[in-house]
Amino acid sequence: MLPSVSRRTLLGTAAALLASTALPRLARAAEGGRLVVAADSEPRQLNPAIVASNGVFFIASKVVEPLAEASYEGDGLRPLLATAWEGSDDGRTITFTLREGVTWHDGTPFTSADVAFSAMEVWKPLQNIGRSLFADLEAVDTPDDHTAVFRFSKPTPLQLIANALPVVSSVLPKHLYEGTDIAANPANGALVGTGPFTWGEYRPGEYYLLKRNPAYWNAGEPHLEEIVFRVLPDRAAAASSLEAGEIQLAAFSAVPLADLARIAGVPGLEVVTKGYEALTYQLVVEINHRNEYLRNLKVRQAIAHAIDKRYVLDAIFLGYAEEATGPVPKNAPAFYTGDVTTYGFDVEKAKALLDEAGFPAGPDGVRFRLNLLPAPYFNETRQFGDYLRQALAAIGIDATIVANDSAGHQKAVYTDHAFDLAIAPTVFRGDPAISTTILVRSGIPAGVPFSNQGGYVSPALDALVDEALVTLDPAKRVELYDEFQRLVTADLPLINVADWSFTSVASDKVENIATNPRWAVSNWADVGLEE
Amino acid sequence: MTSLATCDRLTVRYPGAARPALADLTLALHAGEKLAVVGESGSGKSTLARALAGLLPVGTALSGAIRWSGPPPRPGRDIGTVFQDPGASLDPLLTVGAHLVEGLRAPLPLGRAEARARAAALLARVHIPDPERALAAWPHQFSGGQAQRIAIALAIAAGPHLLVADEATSALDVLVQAEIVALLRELCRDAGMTLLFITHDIALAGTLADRVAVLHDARLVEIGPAARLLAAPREPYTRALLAAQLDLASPRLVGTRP
Amino acid sequence: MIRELLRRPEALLGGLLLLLIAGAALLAPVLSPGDPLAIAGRPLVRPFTDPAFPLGTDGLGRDLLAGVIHGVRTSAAIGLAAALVAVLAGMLVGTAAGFAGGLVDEALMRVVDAFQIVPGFLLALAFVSVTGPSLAVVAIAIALGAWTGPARLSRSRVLALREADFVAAARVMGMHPAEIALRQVMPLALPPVLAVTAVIVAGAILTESALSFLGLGDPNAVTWGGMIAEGRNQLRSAAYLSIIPGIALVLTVISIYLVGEALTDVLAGKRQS
Amino acid sequence: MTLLDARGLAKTYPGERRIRALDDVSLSIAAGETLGLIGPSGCGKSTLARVLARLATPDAGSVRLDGLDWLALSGAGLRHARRRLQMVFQDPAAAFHPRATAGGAVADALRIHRLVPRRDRPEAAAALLRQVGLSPDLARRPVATLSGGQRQRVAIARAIAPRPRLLVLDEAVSALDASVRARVLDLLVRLQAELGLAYLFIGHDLAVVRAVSHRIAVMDAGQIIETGPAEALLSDPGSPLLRRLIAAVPALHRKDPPV
Amino acid sequence: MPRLLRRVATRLLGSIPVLVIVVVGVFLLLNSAGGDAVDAYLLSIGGGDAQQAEELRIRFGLDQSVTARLALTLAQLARGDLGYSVALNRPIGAVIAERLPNTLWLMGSATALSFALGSALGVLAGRRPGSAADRLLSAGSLFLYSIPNFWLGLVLSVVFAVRLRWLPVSGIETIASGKTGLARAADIAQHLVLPVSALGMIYLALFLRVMRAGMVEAWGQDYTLAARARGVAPWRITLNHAARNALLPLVTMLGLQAASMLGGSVVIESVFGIPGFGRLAQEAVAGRDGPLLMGVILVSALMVVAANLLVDLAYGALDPRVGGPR
Repeated sequence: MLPSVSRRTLLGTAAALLASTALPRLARAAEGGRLVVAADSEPRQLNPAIVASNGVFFIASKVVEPLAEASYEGDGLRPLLATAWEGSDDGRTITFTLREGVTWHDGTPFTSADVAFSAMEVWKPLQNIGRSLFADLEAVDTPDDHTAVFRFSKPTPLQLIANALPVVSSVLPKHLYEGTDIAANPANGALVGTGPFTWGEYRPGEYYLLKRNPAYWNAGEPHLEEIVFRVLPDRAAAASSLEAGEIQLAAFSAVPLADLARIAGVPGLEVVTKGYEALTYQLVVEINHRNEYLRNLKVRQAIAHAIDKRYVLDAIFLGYAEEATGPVPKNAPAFYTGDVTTYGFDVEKAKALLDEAGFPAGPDGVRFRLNLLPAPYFNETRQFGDYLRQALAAIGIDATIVANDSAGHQKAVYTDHAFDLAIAPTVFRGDPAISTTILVRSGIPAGVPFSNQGGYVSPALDALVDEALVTLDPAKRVELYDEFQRLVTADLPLINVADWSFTSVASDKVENIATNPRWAVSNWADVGLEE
Repeated sequence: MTSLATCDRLTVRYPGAARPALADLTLALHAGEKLAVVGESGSGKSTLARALAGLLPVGTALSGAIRWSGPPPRPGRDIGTVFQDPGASLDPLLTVGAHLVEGLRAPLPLGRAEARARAAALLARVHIPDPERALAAWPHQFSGGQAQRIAIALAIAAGPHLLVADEATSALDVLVQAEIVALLRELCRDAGMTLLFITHDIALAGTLADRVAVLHDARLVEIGPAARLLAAPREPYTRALLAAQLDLASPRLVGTRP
Repeated sequence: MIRELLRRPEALLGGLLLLLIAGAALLAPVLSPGDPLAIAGRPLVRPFTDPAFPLGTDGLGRDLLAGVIHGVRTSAAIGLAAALVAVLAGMLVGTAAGFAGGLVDEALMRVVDAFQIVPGFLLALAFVSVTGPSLAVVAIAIALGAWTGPARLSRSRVLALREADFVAAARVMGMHPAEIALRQVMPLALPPVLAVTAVIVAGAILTESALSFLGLGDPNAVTWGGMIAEGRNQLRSAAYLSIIPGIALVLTVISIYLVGEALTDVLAGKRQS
Repeated sequence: MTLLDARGLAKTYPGERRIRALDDVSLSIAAGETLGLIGPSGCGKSTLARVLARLATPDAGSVRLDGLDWLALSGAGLRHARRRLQMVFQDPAAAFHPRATAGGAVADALRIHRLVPRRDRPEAAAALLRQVGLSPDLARRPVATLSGGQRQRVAIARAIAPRPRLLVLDEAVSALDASVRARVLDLLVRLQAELGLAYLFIGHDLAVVRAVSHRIAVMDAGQIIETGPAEALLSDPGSPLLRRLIAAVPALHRKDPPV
Repeated sequence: MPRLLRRVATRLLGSIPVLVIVVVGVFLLLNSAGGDAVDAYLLSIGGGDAQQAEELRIRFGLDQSVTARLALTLAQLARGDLGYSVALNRPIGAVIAERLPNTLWLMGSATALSFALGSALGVLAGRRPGSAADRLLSAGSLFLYSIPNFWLGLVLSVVFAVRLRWLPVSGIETIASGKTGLARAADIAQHLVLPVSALGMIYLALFLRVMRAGMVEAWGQDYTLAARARGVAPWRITLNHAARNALLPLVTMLGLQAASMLGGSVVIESVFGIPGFGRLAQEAVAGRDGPLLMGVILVSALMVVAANLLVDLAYGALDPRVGGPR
């Protein structure tokens, strides 16, 4: 349970203490060893302060740390480089107290100047999420080496910033980046951070090698000597490699769902479904409201009724997912409400709605035709595309699947708007303000992936989203987002089908898996490998 | 005169063929003679050569008998064969020397060096200029006549007592043809070889052979001493064949002026 | 010619197989009505366990038999279309180059060279990725890599035929060059190109399956390569998902080869006699 | 009357060795005359035939044929003029389209030069076949199924169809068996008399060339080394080559004259 | 030797216009694509805003006109510079230099294996056409020839790598093993067994068939008959005459298949997770990395040109009728 964060909550060493005593296996974690992990992609650049994405974090989070990490304990955050944070009453300043005795991998001490530099020079101007989150950040004051005061031009909810910390706050060493072209800095390729592991080697197409940081600030960690990320873009290869003992861990569902049941039975391997709670993906049917049929609410409702969510969960996600009721997943209990309009699987009702809408079936049983663009990045989105095509056929909508590769899909949907229906896997980032609202807010320029490109405009919804953005009181924010969920489910600018997360398959020799809700993209300081 | 081989009611039928290529052929080949077998295309003359040389394709039906005076001859050792197209009967990828060494060592127990020495001598025997250089050369570097000389050298390498020349001069220019005929004559004279000379040119047969056999439609039409056969053919077919043949003494078909 | 073909046991086997496959392609809507991509039942029914799904179902509960039967259509459509495009384009360019000679020939052959030195599969991969997979695009992509063979073949045939005595005879007779090209040379340049068509069809089917395997097949049609790729994720737990379409693919290709080879032999035999 | 007059023909084949196939060749043929051309293989005989038949272009030289500047013609003009000179090739199998029928091949020649109205063409073709000693029943037969002699007769019928003045016979009887050859030679001689044709008779067999030629030209290494009336030339050969050619002809020494 | 050098130089110069056609063609193809490198990049990082996209386009040089970029590309290539990969953020030359050896190993081994085995079995089949061995080998080769290589790869990897655990599942060598010298070579060899088998099998079948056909052709030639007439032993005629002549079309085939083999390795690299050219090409296309794909295709084409040149030289050495003085 994640209790809502109070604006004045002070997180201190107590939380960290709690975390360490609450995990009894930590003390037993074996020392040394090399953990070989499957990695499915090689990010173009690995700097997590510039690119806040799971693909980057997966590798980079072990080297470069954020101010705080998500946690199952306490209020949901575990201090890392910041030990405490406090917002002012007017919502215009947030004060971070920074950890002392931390050094960069090159030996330079970590100070508030690094945080100020990262915030003003990297997160705000360069980072994909920070650009909007920190748009109102005016300056970062550094009264001393271990205090950083963020000053905003508009009231900014501490709750929002705190929720975003694990994602947006990776700190870079100012002394290596200052005065350089940050995006082209060589340290982006050979990361320098404060994390439990130091950069080792990168063989493109083959592996990344990280090595133990003997001077890590949390004495006694990390336990592993080395982590090797082995590049295995092919998911079937990951499963085989696990079975053959060539790798010990495959995270992010690198093992296909369909193979999980079998692999769970392989001696020496275990399937772990925990550790991704803060990395929820939402299976969304994006709707182009420029389409004459889809502009009609009854048609959207009919489509919602035509989808058998139960079946989708069972057949496509094999049970490793949750039915979605609205734009906020159940995994975010702080914001989730079940009090929304729901659409049960009801083909007859769907047909009736379409009849009402004035789209009767033609002689061939077809009411109208649409094209359908499933995002190609996940097996599940493609399979759901196959399913949706069938489900639509059942109510007389003939959908043609248009397959593009990733870049083509991005261009077609988010730049050219050349779609009727699209299927997207969007990420819920812990706070609606930095994730799901962007899918319905109007006025977003073309070319922005995972944003409202369907041409949906609802002044009421826009006003609500904008208000929540500057609302400081957490309880009030939650209320506003409850209303947001109700509005979205009633008017269906898009249809949320399922919320899913990932699984890991690991050798049972790997210790301390899934110790936090962002485990795969956290620093793995506590992970051990049994001999 | 001893006979080297006798064909006794020899009938040969190729696999899948409707009619026999040789039918009921009885003929004796005398030791030391030069026998020419003459016939037009499809008469069976090449089949006779291949039957005697033991080169009929697998699956050929053979009835009647070929009787040899001695033990059955071994190809290459006892019988040498020369074919029509000298360009095609030499392996384009082997040097002339390699051909000769291989040809010599197949029937004879020779070392490589010994074979090579003999090879040069053989080339000289068939009047190839500069035999040492020729040994290192490739078949395509020789003219048709030269290549046929090399083929003859290969055929006589092991000193066979029978040389089968299957249309060995037909593909050659008239001038070269005359040279090759002269060479064959010389070789038979010097080595006492028996020659079976297959040709469609009855005049040529007459100038070279001791005896001439005329084949027509898979059958033997007439056989006899060359001079007699050309001068006084007994069979109408032979007569017709001769009549069609022109030489410089034949009457011209046109006048001196148009 | 048919009788000649029937005399060969391999050709007979291939012919029967091909007939069976063609039958399946033609009768697919009857044999397995409805959308083969439809979810028909429980997922992962094993083959030969449920009479409703003789070959079982896949992870989404789609009928494997329906997939295999309809996959024939995709394979056949793409194989034939790609071969048609490749052979037509190749012959057009090849004959043009052969007849025109000179600079035109030189330029056309450099284009042929360019297509020939680029790995065809790489080209197809790039083309389909960039254009977006549909049956037509896949067919064209495959043809991009396959047309150079027919082009070279028809050019060399035309060049050889141009030097043939009967062409010289036609010229001496005063025949118009266009008539020589179209009536005398073209009909003879055709058979050797047609003889390799079977190989091109088979190759196109294999290429299509490889493209589908890499996720570049038309998502609106069943393809064997796509089925294999999907089954690949369950290779250990449900190998039949990949094995069954794989076998269908192998049988189809082998039957085309068998018939094509027999045809080539017979055609060659005809030419020689 | 001179029908064909070639002056200074030259042709060199490109390539590494630049073979001079024709080196300043001049010759003339009178109407109704047979000029025999003999020489060893590779001497340039066939190149000369191809140049005269406008199948190859000479590097230099001029040809007048039947009053025309033969080498200056091109395009449609050449195609029409071609009826004056026809050619018969060595290999009768290769000289026909593999699917041609005997009648069709002859009819084609008639069609091209629009000599006979369309509906009369089969009749005319049959007549031509008869003229070369073939049964008109063969008209529908594919040429490929005919014997070598029959094929060469069809080739001759096709060649005389446009009523030419000159036939170039390039080794036209060399591939035939002796008995067939003799009959084809008879045919050629008869047609010459009937149609007033002139022949350029190219061969490598001196006995054959001598039998049918009024005059003989001897060619060696791209040059014509001597020319003269057949009998006179053979009885008094001027060149060593001709002497060797004469010597190479096997004599039959037959007693009784041939039938 | 200058003669040889001149031939090599002529061939290479002659291929320049062809390579230019390739470059322009690939460039235009990629430009007709939906989505560019920025789209691909933004997707990979989970999104960004419109202004960021603009900035990135300028940074990647995608703001210039098509013709300007084509001219730039050609000029760059003319200097021997393959350019910079926006998707991988590294110089393309370096990337290619890294991947090339893996693909060369894969292709080279597959070629060697299929050529050696294919020709040997082809001799066996063509030794006596129509014999039981011939029928068996011919049917077997036809079967192999019909198997899609990726499918074969899957089956092989399940059986030998996953089930039996005899061989590694994927990769080109044990990662970060620190092995050097012979140990590393052995490691790589072990990793190559399955992919090479999967890739080489179809060519083995092809080479077997070509070899057999060449043998059959040779048996119809006078020189084999003449060798028989000379009493040369049958095995000697088979090897020294028939097989040697049949090898010529096989060598030609080797050159013709170079491009196809490179294409086949794309799929095999994907099946066996080998970081080679094929995978690089896929990454380039996915990342809309025009220059990278151009580099891959251009270097592939150069490899094919080189392979054909080698084949030509080999042919010249094998066949005295070409190349040597006539």
